[in-house]
Amino acid sequence: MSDARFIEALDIARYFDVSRPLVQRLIAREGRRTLKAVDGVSFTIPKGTTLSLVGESGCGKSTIARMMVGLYRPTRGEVVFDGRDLAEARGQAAQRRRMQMIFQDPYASLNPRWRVRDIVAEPIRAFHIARGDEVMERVGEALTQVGLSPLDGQKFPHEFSGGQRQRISIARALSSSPEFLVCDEPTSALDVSVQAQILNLMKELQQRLGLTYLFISHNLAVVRQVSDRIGVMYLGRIVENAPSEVLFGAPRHPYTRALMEAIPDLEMTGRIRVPVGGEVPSPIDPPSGCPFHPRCPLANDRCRAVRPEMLAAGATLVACHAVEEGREAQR
Amino acid sequence: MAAPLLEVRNLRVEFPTRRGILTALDDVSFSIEPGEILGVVGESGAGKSMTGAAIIGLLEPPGRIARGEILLNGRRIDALPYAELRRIRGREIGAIFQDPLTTLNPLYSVGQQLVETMTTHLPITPDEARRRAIGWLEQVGIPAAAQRIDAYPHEFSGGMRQRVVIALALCAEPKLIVADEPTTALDVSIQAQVIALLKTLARDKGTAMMLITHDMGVIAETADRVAVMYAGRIAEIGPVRQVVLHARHPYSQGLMGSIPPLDRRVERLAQIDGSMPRLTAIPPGCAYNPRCPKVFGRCLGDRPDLMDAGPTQAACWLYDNV
Amino acid sequence: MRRFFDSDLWYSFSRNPVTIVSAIVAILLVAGAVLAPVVAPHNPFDLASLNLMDAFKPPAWTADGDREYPLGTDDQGRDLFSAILYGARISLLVGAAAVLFSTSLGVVVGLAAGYFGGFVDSALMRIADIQLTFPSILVALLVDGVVRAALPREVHDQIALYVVIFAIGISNWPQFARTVRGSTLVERNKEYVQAARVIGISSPRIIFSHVLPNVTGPVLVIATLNLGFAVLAEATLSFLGVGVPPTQPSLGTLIRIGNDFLFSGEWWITIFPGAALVLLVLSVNLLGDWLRDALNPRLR
Amino acid sequence: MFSFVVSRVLQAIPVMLVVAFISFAMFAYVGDPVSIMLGQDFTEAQRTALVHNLGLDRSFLVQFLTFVGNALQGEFGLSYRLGRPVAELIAERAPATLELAFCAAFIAIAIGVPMGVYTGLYRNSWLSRFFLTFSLIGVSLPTFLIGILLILVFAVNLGWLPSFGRGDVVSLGWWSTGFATATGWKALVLPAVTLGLFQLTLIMRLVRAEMLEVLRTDYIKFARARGLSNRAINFGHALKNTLVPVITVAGLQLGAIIAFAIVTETVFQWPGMGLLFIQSVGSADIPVMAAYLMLISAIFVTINLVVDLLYYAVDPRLRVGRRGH
Repeated sequence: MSDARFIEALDIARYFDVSRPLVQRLIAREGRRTLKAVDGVSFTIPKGTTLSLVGESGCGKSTIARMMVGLYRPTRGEVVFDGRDLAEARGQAAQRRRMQMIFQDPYASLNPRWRVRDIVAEPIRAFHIARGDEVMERVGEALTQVGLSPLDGQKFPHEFSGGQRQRISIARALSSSPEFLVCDEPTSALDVSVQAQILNLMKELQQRLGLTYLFISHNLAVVRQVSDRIGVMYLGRIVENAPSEVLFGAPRHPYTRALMEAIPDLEMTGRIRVPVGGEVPSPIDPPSGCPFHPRCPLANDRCRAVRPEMLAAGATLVACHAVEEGREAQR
Repeated sequence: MAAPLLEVRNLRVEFPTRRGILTALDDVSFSIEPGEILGVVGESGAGKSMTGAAIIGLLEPPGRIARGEILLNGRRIDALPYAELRRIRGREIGAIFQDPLTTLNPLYSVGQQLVETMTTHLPITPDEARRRAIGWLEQVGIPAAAQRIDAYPHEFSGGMRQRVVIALALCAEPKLIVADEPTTALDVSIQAQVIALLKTLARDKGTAMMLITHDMGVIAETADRVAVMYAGRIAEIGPVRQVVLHARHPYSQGLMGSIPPLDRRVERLAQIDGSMPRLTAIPPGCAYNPRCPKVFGRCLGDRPDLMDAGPTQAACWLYDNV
Repeated sequence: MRRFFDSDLWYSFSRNPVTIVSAIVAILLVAGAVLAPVVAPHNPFDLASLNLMDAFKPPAWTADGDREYPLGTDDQGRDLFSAILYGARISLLVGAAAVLFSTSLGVVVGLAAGYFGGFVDSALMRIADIQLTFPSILVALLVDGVVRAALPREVHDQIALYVVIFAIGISNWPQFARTVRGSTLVERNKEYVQAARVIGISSPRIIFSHVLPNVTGPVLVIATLNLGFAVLAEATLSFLGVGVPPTQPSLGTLIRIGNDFLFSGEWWITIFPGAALVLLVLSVNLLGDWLRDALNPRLR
Repeated sequence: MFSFVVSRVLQAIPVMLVVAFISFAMFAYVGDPVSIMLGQDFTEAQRTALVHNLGLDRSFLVQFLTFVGNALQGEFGLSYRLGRPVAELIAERAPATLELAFCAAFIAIAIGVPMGVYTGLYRNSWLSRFFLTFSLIGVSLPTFLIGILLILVFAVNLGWLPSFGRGDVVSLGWWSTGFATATGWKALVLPAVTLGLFQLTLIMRLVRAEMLEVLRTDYIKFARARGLSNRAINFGHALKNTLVPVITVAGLQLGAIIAFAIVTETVFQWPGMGLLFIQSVGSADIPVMAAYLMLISAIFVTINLVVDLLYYAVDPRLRVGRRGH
């Protein structure tokens, strides 16, 4: 299978039933309520590259992360892992060990009752990668790889700082020698100086081991440092998908522009920022047409009525009527 | 120059624990002028929130002020009896907390909470307070304020609730606001709205603000001066432009360098190795010495005080020219 | 071992005189009960050694007391001190067995409901809710009453002890189930469990190696507090005459026997077993309270 | 509001049906009602007639529905032990139990809540420590022992109060009350205190725990930062938020009082339903047990409903639901 389509999401969607109990629904005469956390998302990640998904809370980026490693099954669509359907691949240990995940909260992602060496050894044992003394040897290697000492294996998670815990989490993920890593906001719970350490480590590991990353974040500046390609998400959909430098050089979708606009300017160039108004609507009943239209300065009747499709505009894929009609340049 | 609105002198906060006394804040001194916005930055555990809590007298027990003084308009407020301290809180110093979902009492409408705050501090009738409450809600940007005043907190979104919290902090017209991570719990686009609102209101009302956050971007945009904290001490303090663009203290330099830039991709971010020491294990001398790239003999034994380092003041022996 | 003495738990224990005293009292009472056949001066159930002439002897320190019987004797001439030791043995046996029963049932149900969620969860928790509506003492009485009605008297007397254990145990499992379910829900959504699921660890293994060790704290606290409760429940049932058979008197049975002589001035037959019961339950409750506070760091 | 009440009532129905089913199962399958009712000497014809009269030859579902129908009309058959209609027996005894439970609940709440609030607010005062010690002893003392001790002191040694019975009662229609006479009140004191004491300590500990929990919340900290008075914070904010969970548990505890009355009534020979029930358990009098179970659960379900409504009144978060947020 070609490396260019190592990981593929084909129109995946995930709905959650958030209805009230039947009795209350009947009395209040309301129907079932569905939360469309992810509603039709497609992307491809070539081998050895990083795709990032950015967006605000509730946009569905973490749900996608969980679907990509099989923690959730898609309600619709298909995830393809190296040419195989993901569900099928997850059925075989030999395929399963090729994918791993790193989580956001360094305090919740390590079992507080386990010693670090057992935490890191969990995948090694589960996949029977090594036996006997070899297990601890591999644990030591994994810990060294992330900048910790093999002796740290004897300790419990609470003896480490947040950044060190995140290193342990990465060591656990690496211990089964995976090829695909899903990173769900791996640095957003960390302080900036520690964030820099982890981001550098992740880039280093990618170069050394040829890893493929799906990187989830709400922080555009972080995403810019690690990504080859970036998908901007809003209310369960990707609204713009472009190579990193193209996206930052020429953002097309009004929401992408608003997000960039919202980030405070460290260089203090005196640029006047106009924050986007309004708030993210509830994904339980999203607006008609383009979900961004209530907050969009370019919205017209078509935006209110018709949901825009992803269309190519140069190297960028963007779902916006204004871009399609060439109205966005006026701004 | 006029007397500072708030002056903190040699503040030291301690926590007695079973393994001895922990010093959470040590020798913290700074001042805030009327109408000024002072940003306080630092990583978690640096003591920035604790400084704010000490000023409004809300240190979590068993924490206590062990040394130093806090002066508001030249009057000491760190050892006031409860009844007098209570009249300062809300009336002279307002507070904004991090999580708008938990700072409002869920069982009272936002109107009730506003009216209650105003009638406690201002000589006005409940009717007048209610009229003003609607005005405040309008000022903080709540649409249809007259109707929404009787709504309960859970009927507002997170961003709207933080606006209500801001109204509550400002409604008794304090001279100083202590804002502890007011935007951290919010989404990026809402953060920008709330920061813009805070800035405008502070400017319009002439309210000074102590803005505590770990987000350098927020500080760079909002503050006049900034204090960088590390391990319970102030590492550097000075005009915001100087500290952000030309930091003097090696820690501030490292901190600024590790912030990923939005406008370009760098191959490798500047990183500070290691992590901030726990309060139980602060090294002697300069607390930053184990991580400092410019460390030299004196840093290991002597603790530097804030000293002039060009336009800013830094607690670093590199600037000891005397 | 050194880690234990260095732990916060040991520290809070060693700093708390009330807890230390109650631990000592509890250990003494439990030891006395377990070792009753060895330490008791008499065997109160050895009918041959009973002499009605010895009946109603007051405690040894009163004017009519007899050194032979430190706490006096009951209506049949049994040594009260020995009877209390043997009675505490029954009380503790029933209490501990009942707690073990409700803990096992509650933990299994709670883990299953919390981890699998959905229909399993709603069904199990609905049952627990319905049962929680009924005070446990009533459930225990009903179970006992039904068994009593369903089985012939001789059979019932033979299995009475197990019936009481079952009745008290079954009346109490929902509390465990609800707590464990709550903790399980929290743990299940933590990222270390998700990490294990990504690896493909099976659900039973995740439940037992990841979730269970992290929910034991609250279970331990409830189990301790419930031991006190179960001993009280047994005493209450026995006092009402529907508990353990009179051939194996527990503390509750002794109090019930003594109650008949309260008005005629033989107060000791009630008061000493009562005091033993209260001491036992009080020390266990104090330990449970301390354990709860020590394991809940927010209260410190 | 309407939908809330209706859904709560609808939720109560399955509970009642389950209880009815348990009662019915006890009734129909535990022991052999026919041989119990016939006694030693009977003919096969008598037996068949009785089986037919009792409806035992009909299908299971019909029997169950008949049982439920009868229960709704308060018809539970004859007591095996006393040979009188169960409904009549219970109606005779109910006033005694309800008056006792009411007084005990009043004691438990009127004293327990303020004590809990006090110990929550002033954690380290000596009075709080005293209350806490008292409450620990309270939960460690079995109800029957409290009763025995009170009898020993106030009835046997001091002779101030009666040790058993209800005193003189006055009939108001089918209801007999002890509230109308001095002996009635005197007789009520010891049992009510006995029954209330355990619940009092539970409620006190619960209120204290909740109060401490609430005092730690951010909105209390924020209320302090707003400079509200201690009174407004403690009694306006903290107490109101404490009440929300307390209402639920206090409701359950009131139910427990009626059940624990069984013990108190035994100790004081109080002529209520509990005493009737315990005598029935001893002699396997299934119809009385079944009826008592149904009645108690009906009372519990009602209490739960009232609790839910109170909850609804106190907590605005339940009141919206449909405004689209």
